Order: sequence, then C-alpha cells, then structure tokens
Amino acid sequence: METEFSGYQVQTEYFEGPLDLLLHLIRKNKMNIIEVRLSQITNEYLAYLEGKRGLNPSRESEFLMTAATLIYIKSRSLLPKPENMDDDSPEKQLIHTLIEYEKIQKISRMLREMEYTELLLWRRLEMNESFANREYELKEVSAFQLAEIFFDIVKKKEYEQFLEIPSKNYSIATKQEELLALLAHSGYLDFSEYISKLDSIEELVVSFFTLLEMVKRHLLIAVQEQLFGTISLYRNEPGKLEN
Amino acid sequence: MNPEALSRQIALIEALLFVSKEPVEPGRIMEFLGLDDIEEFEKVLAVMEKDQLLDRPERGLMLKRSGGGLQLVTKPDLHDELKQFFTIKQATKLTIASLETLSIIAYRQPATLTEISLMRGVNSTGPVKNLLQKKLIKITGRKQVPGLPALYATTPEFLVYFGLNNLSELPSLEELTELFEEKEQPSLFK
Amino acid sequence: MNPEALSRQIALIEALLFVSKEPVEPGRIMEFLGLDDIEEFEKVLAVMEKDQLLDRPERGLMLKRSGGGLQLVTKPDLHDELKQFFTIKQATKLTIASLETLSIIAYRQPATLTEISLMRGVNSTGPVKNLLQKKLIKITGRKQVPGLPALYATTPEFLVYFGLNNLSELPSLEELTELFEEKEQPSLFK
Repeated sequence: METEFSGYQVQTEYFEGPLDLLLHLIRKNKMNIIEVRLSQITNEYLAYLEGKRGLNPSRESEFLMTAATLIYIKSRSLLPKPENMDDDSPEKQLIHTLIEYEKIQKISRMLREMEYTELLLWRRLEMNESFANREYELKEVSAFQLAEIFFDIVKKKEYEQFLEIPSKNYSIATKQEELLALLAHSGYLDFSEYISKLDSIEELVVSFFTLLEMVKRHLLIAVQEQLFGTISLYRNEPGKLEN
Repeated sequence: MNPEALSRQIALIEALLFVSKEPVEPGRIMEFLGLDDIEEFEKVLAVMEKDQLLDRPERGLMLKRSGGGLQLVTKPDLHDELKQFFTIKQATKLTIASLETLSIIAYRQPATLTEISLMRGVNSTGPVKNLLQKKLIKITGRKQVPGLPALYATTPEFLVYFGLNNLSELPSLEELTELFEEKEQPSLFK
Repeated sequence: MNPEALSRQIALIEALLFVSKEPVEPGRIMEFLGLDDIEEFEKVLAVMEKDQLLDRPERGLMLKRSGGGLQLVTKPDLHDELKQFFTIKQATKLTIASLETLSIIAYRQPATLTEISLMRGVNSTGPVKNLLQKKLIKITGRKQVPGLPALYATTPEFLVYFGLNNLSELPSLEELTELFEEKEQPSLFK
C-alpha cells in the first residue's frame, strides 16, 4: 500500500498549504471531518507553525492567515455558547473548504497514478523538437504563448534599460513613511501582494514589524474580508469601520 | 477483406502513426483507407494490435488510444531500459501543487485563478503558469465579473498526458470516493 | 543466443529507434544490449530486418543506416499514400521571428515596421511580409509622421487561428506579469 502511492508521496516533503496541514491533523487525531471541532486542533496547528516542521516555505503568509482564522474560531468557541453554529460561521466555512480540499487530494492521487501509467509509454519525438529549431507550429500556438512571447520582448527591453539598484538601508521610520505614502495614494494595501514585491529578507522583516507596529498604534487597520482572502490594510480614519 | 489488402492496410496504419507526432483521429485514418464501417476498421486494428504487436515478444511497440486518437507507443515493460538508454529523464512529473490545480480545473472547468486559489487555500499563480506552459490547460475566455478574470480549461494535451480519450472518462467524485475508500487510506505524509 | 533473448533485443532496438528522432550509433546500441561482437549485432539486425520488417507485408517500417547510425523509416512503397495523408492537413509553420512580430502587432496595434524593428532589435521586413501573405495582419492606415509609414493590425483570420473571439480575450499584460513574475516568497520564519 505504501509503495502504490509512492509517486505522490515522494514530492510531499512538506505541507502544500494550510488546508493540507489541517487535514493531516484531523486524520492524525482520527477525527471525522464533518464533525471536527477546529478549536481542538488549533494548538497543534500553531505548534507546527512554530516548529516550522514540513511547511512549504513559500506559503507562509497563507499558513499565518489560517492561523489567525483558527485563533478567531477558538476565541469564539470560548465565548458564552452561541446557540447554533450558523452556516456562514468561519468554522463552517473552513470545514466546507476542507471537505472540498479532501476531494481535490483524491483527484490528485488518481491523476498521479494515471500519470505514472502513461509515463511508462514512450512516444516519438518527445525531445522537444519545436524548441530545438526555434519554430512553433502555428496549429499548436495558443494565445497564451503569443502573449508569452510578447512578454519576453517587453522584459528584454526593460532589462536593457535597467540600472543596478543601490542597496538600501531600511528603518522602521522610513518604512512607515513609505507605507503611509502608498496608502495615501491607493487607499489600501494588499498585504501578501506587498510583501511579495519586496526585494530582500531584510526589507521584508523591517516592513513586517513596521506594519505590526502601525496596527498596534492604531495607525492602520488590517482587514481580512473573506476566509482565505488576502489581508487588506487601511489607514485608520475616523468612522472608517463603523458601519 | 483479402489477406493482402489487410496487410497493406496494417502497414499503412503503422507507417502513418509512426510519422505522426500526435494521436491521429480514427475518422481520418478510415477516410484514408477508404473504410466506411467503423466495425471493419476495429477489426483491422484488432488484428494489428494482437497479431502484430502485443503477441509478438520481438515487437517493442503497441497501439494506444488517447486524446481522441490512435498512437504508437513503446510497451510499458521496456520503460526501465529506455530510461537508461536515453538517460535524460523522459518527462518531469507534475508537482503536487500542479496536480491539485489541474484536479480543480479538470472537474470545475472553466475555473478562474481566484477560485483555484480559494479551493486550495494557497495562491496558485505558480502552478497555473506551469500548466499553461506545459499546455495542459489553456485560457478559454473571461468570466463576466469585475476584472474579467481569465477562465482556464483543460486541453487535448491534458487528455493525452493522462491517457484519456475525453473528459467523460474521468471518474465521477462518487466513483472516486469508492475507489479510495475500499483501500486503506494511505498516508500522504511522512 | 536463445530465441527469447533475441526477441527481447529486437524489441528493444525497435523501441529505442522508434523513440529517437535521429539516427542512433550502432556502438551505443551494442553497449546498451551488452554485445561486444559487431558480427553478433549484425546478426540480430539481419533477423530483425528480414523476418520482422522487409519480408512482412503488414509492416510499414524498415531499417535504414544513415548519418553513421541506424534509423527506422517508412517503406518506400508507402511514400505516395503517406504524402497524400500528410499534405491534406499539413500545418503551416510560423517562425519565431514571425511570432515575435505578430505578438508586437497584437498587443501594440496599430504598429509601424520601425516600431516593430525597434522592439525586436532586428529589421522585421521579412516577418511582416510573411504575416501579410498569411493574412494574419493587414495595413489599417498610415501614421501621420514623415514618410507616412504603414500601420499594421491583426485580421479576423488572426482571431480564428488563435481561437479567440475578440482581441480582448488576449491575456492582459497584468495577468502575464502576475503569472511570470511570481518570485519565491520570502520566508517569514528564518
């Protein structure tokens, strides 16, 4: 049984994302996914995050966002009993997403097996001939490839005009000014988009602490508009969140 | 059909499948051979497959139906030796992220990037790009919602890659559950 | 050599020649099959060629020695039929130069030859001519600058070729940027 799905396993060196980790914890605790109380596995989830065991390193912001959701769910469960968990409670929504994700994992496993069977069969001319002679067959070119080609041209152009960026020193004070300027310009900031555009770990760390500091001092409001949605940051203006 | 004509037809099928890079639609071959009757064509194929390919240990090839067409491929039991001979890995396997993304697109098509990312719980830009480059998915249009996001669907190459003739050959979710619940749930994790 | 081993060797030779698109050096095959003796190898080939290919009217292939190597090719007497089969639907090929030119026109239309040449960094007269002949682009007017250069834009045929309903279905540059520029996410946990 182990070897049968080895193809799928080999590449699972880490959890693909928060859902993957949650499903693992549910299975590990032999819980039924339909009836699972997410508040009960919140601590384990957080322990994983702290230990960084087997987490996909490029997915940390998503792991963190789900951690925030779990903490929220847990805090709700500690409140005086709400009569019923209504259908759009964050817990219900997350469980629904988990059920769907479990199906995706099943399909993936099936596709992996099909892929394995097919990869045993060799076809002719698989050596990427079209790239070797730099010719595409018109029939096979999609609009996407055309766009890709144009994109390459534009990139090449940009690169030619690109000058080396001098390395910067980041400080919380300058970062804060920069963020406020950005917010003044566009009104809000998409958290994951913003951090994905940063050049260095150093800048990322400084930015992250600056944001935390600004939220703490009520200069910013962080809002996650939907489960798994990105976190948006707004300037804290009077009346902003009152409706 | 007399034996000579049959031999000639089999030889022609072999030659044209040999030359074609992609699966060839049965209809085109029938037209080419001057056959109207699908059953007659199936008989020719059956003779070719059984007598000429599968039952002959000295043959290295077999017939394969996928992507709505016929294709010549090597026999699976030669895989290890071929891999060794060509040293280059024949094809890179898809990552889990790509497989998950593809699962959603295959069962939900057409689907947007946002829908995919929501279902997976992680941003899926990377795997979508990867699948586009591998031609396993394509943009089929735009969703009529703000931002007009691109809608992704599977391609004929997707069928070929997974050895399917058409999308309806994918098991339904119910069938899948049965498929996996009969077995002991294998652990996906170390 | 016992008949079974011989069969297996012939099957392997067939499979690897089938997969290779170029002639394969006999030395490589011998090494692969574990044969030291060229005469023994020649015997295997002779059996394969005579019993399996030439003398079998139901086979469409034969062995060919060329370019210092062995190759599987179709039998010459099938030439006419194969030519007929493959010319019916021979795909036109666009060179990479034409594709680059076309991509610029598609996204920047209308564009002049000078603009195209500047973006590509090479004179693009050839590909523009080629695309005009293929009716994928047309002249839509003249730019009101000295010399009144022709302005090129895509045609309805362009849409058909690329399976688009209208130009707005081309992936936007923003979407592409998103798809192509996803960097490795920096780690928060280091």
